[in-house]
Amino acid sequence: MNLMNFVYAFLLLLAAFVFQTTLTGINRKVVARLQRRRGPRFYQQFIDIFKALSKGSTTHGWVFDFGVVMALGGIMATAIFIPFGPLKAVPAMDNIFIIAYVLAVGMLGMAMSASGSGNPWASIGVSRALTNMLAYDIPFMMVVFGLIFAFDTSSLSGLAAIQREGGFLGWHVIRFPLGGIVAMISLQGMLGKKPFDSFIAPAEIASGPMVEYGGRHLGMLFLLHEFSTFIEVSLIVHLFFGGGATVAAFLVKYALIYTFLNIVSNVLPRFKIDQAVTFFYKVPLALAVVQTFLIIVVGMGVA
Amino acid sequence: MTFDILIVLMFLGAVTAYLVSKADLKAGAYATVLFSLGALVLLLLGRGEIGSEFTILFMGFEVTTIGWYFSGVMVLVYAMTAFFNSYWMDKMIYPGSYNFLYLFSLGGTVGLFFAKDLITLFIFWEIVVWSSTFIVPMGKSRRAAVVYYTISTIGSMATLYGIMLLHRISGTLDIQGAFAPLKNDPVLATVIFFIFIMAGLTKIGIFPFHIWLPLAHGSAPHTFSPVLSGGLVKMGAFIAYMSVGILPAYEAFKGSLTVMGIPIQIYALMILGAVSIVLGTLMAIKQDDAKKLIAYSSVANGGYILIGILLMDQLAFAGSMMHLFNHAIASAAAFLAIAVVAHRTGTTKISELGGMIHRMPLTYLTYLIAIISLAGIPPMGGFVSKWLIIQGLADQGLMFMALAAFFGSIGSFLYVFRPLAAVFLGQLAPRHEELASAPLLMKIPMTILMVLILFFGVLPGWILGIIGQIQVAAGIEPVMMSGNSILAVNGVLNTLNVFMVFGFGFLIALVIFMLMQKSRRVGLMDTYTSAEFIYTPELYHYGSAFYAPFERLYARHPSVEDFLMALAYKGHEAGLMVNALFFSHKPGVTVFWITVIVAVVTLGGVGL
Amino acid sequence: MINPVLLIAIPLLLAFVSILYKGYRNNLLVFGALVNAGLVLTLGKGEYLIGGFKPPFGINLVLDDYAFLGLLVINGLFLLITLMSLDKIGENATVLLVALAGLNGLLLTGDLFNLFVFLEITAITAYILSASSRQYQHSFNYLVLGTLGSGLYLFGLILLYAVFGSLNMADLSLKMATADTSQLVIPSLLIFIGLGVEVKILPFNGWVRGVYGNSDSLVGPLFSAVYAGAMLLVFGRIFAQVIPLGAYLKTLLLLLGALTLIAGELAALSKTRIREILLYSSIGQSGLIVTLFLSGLVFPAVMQLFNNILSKAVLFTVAGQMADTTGTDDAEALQGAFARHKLAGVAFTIAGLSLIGMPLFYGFVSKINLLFGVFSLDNYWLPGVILLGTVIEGTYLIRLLVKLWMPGEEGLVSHESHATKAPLEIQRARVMGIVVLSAVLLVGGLMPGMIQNNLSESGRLLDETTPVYLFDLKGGQ
Amino acid sequence: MKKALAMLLLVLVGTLLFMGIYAMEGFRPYGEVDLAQRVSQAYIDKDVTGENPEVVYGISKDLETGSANLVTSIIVNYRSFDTLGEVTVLFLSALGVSILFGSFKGRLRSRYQPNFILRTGSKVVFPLILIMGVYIFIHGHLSPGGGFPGGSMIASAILLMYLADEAFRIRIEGFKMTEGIAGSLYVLLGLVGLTLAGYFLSNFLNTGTVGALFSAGIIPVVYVLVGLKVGSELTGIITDFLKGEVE
Amino acid sequence: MIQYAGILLILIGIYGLLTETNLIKIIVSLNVFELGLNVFIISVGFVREGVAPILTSVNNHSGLVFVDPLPQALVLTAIVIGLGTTALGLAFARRIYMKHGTLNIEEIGGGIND
Repeated sequence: MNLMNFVYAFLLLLAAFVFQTTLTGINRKVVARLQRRRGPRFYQQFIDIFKALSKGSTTHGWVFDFGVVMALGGIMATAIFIPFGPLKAVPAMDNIFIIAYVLAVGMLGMAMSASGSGNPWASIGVSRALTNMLAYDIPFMMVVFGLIFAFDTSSLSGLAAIQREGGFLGWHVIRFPLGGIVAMISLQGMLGKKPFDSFIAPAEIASGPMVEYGGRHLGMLFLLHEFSTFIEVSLIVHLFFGGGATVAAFLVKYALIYTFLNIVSNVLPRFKIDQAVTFFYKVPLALAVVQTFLIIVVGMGVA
Repeated sequence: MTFDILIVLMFLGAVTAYLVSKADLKAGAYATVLFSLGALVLLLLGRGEIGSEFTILFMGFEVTTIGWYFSGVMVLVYAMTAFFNSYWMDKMIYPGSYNFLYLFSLGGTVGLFFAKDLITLFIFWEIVVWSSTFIVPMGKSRRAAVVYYTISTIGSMATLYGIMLLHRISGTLDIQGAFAPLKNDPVLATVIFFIFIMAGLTKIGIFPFHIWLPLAHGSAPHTFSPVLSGGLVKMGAFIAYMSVGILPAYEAFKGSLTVMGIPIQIYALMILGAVSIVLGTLMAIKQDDAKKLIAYSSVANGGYILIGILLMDQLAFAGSMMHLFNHAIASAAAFLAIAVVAHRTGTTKISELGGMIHRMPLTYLTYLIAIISLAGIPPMGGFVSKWLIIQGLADQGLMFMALAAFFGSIGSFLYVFRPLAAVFLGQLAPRHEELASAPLLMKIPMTILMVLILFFGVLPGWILGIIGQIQVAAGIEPVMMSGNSILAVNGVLNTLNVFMVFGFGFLIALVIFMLMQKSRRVGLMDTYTSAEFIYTPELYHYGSAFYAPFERLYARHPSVEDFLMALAYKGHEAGLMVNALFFSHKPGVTVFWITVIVAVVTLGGVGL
Repeated sequence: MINPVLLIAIPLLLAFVSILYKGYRNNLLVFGALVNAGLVLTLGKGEYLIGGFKPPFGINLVLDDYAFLGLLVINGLFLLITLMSLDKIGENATVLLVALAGLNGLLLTGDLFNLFVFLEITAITAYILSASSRQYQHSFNYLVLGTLGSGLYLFGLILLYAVFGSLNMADLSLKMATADTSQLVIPSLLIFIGLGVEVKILPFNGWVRGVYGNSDSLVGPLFSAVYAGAMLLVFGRIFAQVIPLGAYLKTLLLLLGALTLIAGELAALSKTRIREILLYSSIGQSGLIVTLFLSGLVFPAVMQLFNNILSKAVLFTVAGQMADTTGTDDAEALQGAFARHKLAGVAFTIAGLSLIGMPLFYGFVSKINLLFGVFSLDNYWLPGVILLGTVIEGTYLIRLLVKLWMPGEEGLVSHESHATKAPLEIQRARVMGIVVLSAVLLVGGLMPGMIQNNLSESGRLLDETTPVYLFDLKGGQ
Repeated sequence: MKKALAMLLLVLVGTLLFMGIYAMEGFRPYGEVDLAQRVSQAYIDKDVTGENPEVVYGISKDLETGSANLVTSIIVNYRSFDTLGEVTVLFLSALGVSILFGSFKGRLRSRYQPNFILRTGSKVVFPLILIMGVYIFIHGHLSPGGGFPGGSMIASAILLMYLADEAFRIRIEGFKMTEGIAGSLYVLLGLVGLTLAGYFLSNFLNTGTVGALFSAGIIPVVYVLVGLKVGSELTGIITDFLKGEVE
Repeated sequence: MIQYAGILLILIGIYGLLTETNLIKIIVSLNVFELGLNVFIISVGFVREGVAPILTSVNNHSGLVFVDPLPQALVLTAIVIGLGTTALGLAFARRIYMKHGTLNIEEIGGGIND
């Protein structure tokens, strides 16, 4: 780790931010079209973020501020670990378990800050968010566990490279279709999109964790949201869709998957949180266990 | 020479602390601090004497690396917790005896880890059991002490049976020699393995022996819960290590049926470990008492430690050994933080508290760092050890263990966050507005523990070095380090880099935060209330039934506790039956039994 | 070389004299106990004839190490208990003097019929002492069962005489050793039942609950320690050294012993009154010791016996004192009783822990030894039963100790204000006595060698055929 | 029901005991006992300590025990220790009864008045019974009987007096004293033996000629003591039992 | 068949102990038991055509066939001991009667403190 790594990391962060925010803007338009609206301009998301950042706000004590900084910092640190296509800011640190756990720092900061506001809506939102996490993460981790066992590496780029050796058919989503399905469903949960968005349900619990935020706090949360989306979608691209030999390939795959999920999300209703847990433990977890069993015991799909 | 002084000093210290307490209670409590710190210093000084042997009275001792490591963990927890003792002197029913038993049990634990023969091991084991048994009821529950004692004794008696059986087979009690004949006798080795490890299972609190942890940890005096959870539970890990490492189980079970390359005997226990993880997590999520919550988290973490030790490999074993240390200091720190809250407010019920961060920020920070480590989030120590364990599991392909481990890991986010949100964050009740922050003497150990948790999360090299030596001594491949990187089969972890990247991200976020417009500070009640007017902070605090929708999913779970209680009641009933059948003031009853016995015996005897 | 018959003759003489000088009977009792305790230390081992007729024709007293140790402990305990509870003796001084003679006779005699006589003497003193609780139905029950038991003993004895033509233990054991064991089944069983009534083997011990459960601070320790100790030693003498048991009977009787152990401990578990808990614990311990004797493990059995009676003397003294001064011995009503009686509490705790077999106390030494012993017989179920018993015993004793030390409702921090208001008093003499006893238990645990060497000597002398398991940590054997 | 069950059980036990006892090979059938197999032959021959020629009534002298009554020789000489114990049992029993009734006053009233014959006859018979009792325990070594029957007779004389006279009272202290002194003397006699001959209760006096009144060493002495003791003890028991129910 | 009678008496005594509820009858049963035992003991010492073990001017030398004197001595002791316990047992019975007003054991409380 030298200074150049950090410069590189900063640039990658910037790129990720620009890309994901643009994509979000585009998707707002896509969704609008689906709903027979015109929708905002594709750069509207940038305007929203910067506007929020520039406004004044209220705070509820130091942990409210500290939590936001910790959340954004943690998420950005995680984003640095994610390979941007073939590009990596920090060598040999794209270990999936590291990413999974570093991601939690940001989540914890966010939750802490929200609870620190003293608003019960926020706490309810956090409690749902954590429950949701317990639901989607287990099936996902199980599938990942199978992959690691099969290919003896827990490096994202390593796993992606292995897929690319077999061309399109080598993608894990093809070789391990059950795992692919599980991963896509889990990703939906991670992104907090319908049907798994009960923790921010705006009409029900006043946007849950976000209820007390405004101004720079809210702007930072927007940033956080973009980065965490970037992390989560990239994970799936690397794990199941062959990553990216070039930055362009990576971004295309990324954009397609994200848009697909967004569209799916918009045609679905919302699960109650306990329904979400039950669903994840009934279907995806079972699929994940079957998939992992096939990988570990039968060796199916492993070259 | 250092270690015999150490052990003797602890027992003398116990007496000294008692006598000093008779003169002045506070001074007695300070004596416990001095003696336990002295023990820590002696341990560190004696590092070079590993391998030496000595005897005290009729007991033989040998200093091994693993013993040194374990006792280091134990003494550290005792020493840190001792700082708290003086604040509870006026609340204890027998403060002098508390100080006495505190150091006495410390002496017991230290002696235990250095035992050279099995009887010495057992002697110190039981010393710890009974001395801690008498501390627990000074807290909130007498029943807890009895349950604790009974479950511990079931374990230690089984182990004693194992010790005696070993002696019968091998003719020696020496730890190294006693297990020797088992290598070539898988059946016997299986029997010994299961019997001998019982004390370990009960002490770690592995399912179905976990029921004593929430009871005892939850209701012990606040200054002893950290020791129970952080320290004494680890004694069980030592026994578990002996059963796998010294037996050596893998060699003895070579011919056994295997599951994923693990002999079925060991796999069976790993399943228990996995059940403990899931069960501990689920139960911790629904607790309303912060101490019980941490106690159940100890159950879950005990599961990790057991699985890691049972694997006896390069990664998971190292992870487990390190987790032992990490969990010890993290759970001690968490309990200490709760102890501060209890000291100031008099309760540990989550639903009765809230907003403590505004009154005791350092305590909050201690708790935060402790639970981050407990949940295994970087950059704390707990992350390194959990990462190692999961890497080890992935290496072996133990998917169900991994499933439990993931569940425990994610589940821990839920339960560690709950006290954080409901005790430290949220609304501060008006009755708590005048609370003072933690006294100075309490701040010292909390700060030390915080620094240690963070330090070993960023630079785990020193500890992993010791663990490497332990692994070499146990005959397995040591965990590999290169610079600050831990090299696992499936990946590399450079904790320093993680920390630096994390710092970098934090810095950027901080810069963004600082650059933007300043915020206006408003009160906690000045929030969005859906247009309601609310004036009671207590009611405006989300503290009870935190995960209600999730808890509902397993509200009607079957409970092994109910089963064990039913079993205990059956014993009670059997006792009453004995009483009713045989004991009467009427001679006829006994005459009847005499006649029956004569009939039964002669019936068989006449024919012979 | 003092003739051990003096241990019987002197208290007996003093007993006869004491009815002539009623005012001095307590002094005579103390004098007798002191003289006996002193005499024990000067005894010379060997065989002593009564009337000058050589056995098997005359009666002889056998003073081997086994008897010597028994005499030492029994006389010592008797003295201590008498001194502790002088205020409770009242009219019973003469009875106690006779009891002392009877107990010594039990331990010394080498003749089966003479043993019967001493058994009856001791039993009758026990009936009379048990009546001091004024619960006569229990004394009556004890009397009927005791008499029936001794009757059965006599029945068995006469069968042995009919077959082997002798009453002398040594002579009989020689003759029986070569005899076909199947014809010994009935006599051995009858003798077992006879002694079983006194040593509290399970189905024969219906009297124990009423008698021990109403005992005061004199009778309780006396019965549970002195009487029980002597009776068990006699049992050991007969069944480990005189009568050889066939495999069939041995198995059944071992099962009965194990049943007594577990059933006694379970019954204790279900009780809340201290004396009841302790009496069932005594039953359990008797089962254990009997089992050991039947297995031929004389030395561990004696160790465990001493541990049991020393502990029980302490426990029953305190429990009796509680009942005497407060009118109840319910643990619930007496919670936190030791908060005001710390020294007595510590002695009680040490005795309790020693009884469980916790390290640092003598009980641990004996437990380890007996386990070594049982394992050496390649018996693998018995240690399991013994350890199960230990678990149960530990549970209720710890429950009791916790209750007596730490008052408080569940959910509240233990505090002295919850302690019992019962007017509990423990006299200084008793406190001193139990402190001495518990100190013995502590020293025995810390320096097992001291007591061990003496004990093992006796173990070796007892029966050359059974190997003696020394308490040696570095490798056993 | 209970009785039937008890009966059934006892029939079973009885059968098993019968079978068991008579299956013991060493257990000789009734009357077919060989005394040479037992220690008893030595008692008959009085040759426990040494080889004796045949003992002849009125001629043999200075034997190890001089009692013509072989049972007495066993009771008071060979197994005298048992007898000491036996006396102690009786002593204890009297003591126990007196402890139980010690605090009672008055006399138990009988429902029937003693009639004339009883009242008068008892006065005549009383000394005769006493003399008979004394005779029996003095001749214990020669003829059937001894200290116990003799003592019982003495006590029965007292009982007779109790029955005959409602106002009859004895001075219990005197009997207690007799009891204590006799008991002490018995033990002291044993201790004298220990001092003189080295054995407790040894027959240290000259045993004389078998069949003579003044023979058998200490046997008559012991029997006199036993007789007095038993007599006074049983008297004590009777007296205590007849005490009224007023505490 | 005195010997059989002895065993039978023993059994009858035990039967009484099993079934009787009256304290006095229990003691009587105990005495029957002891009596049976004594009879049995005596019978063990019987020698066919043996004479009573007393040297008299008629049976004047030890060479004769005597019955076994030892059981007779033992029985004497046993009788006296039986007498002692019976006396004590009756005393207890009287005490119980005074306290509870009944001799029926079923009507007497068996609890420890009553």
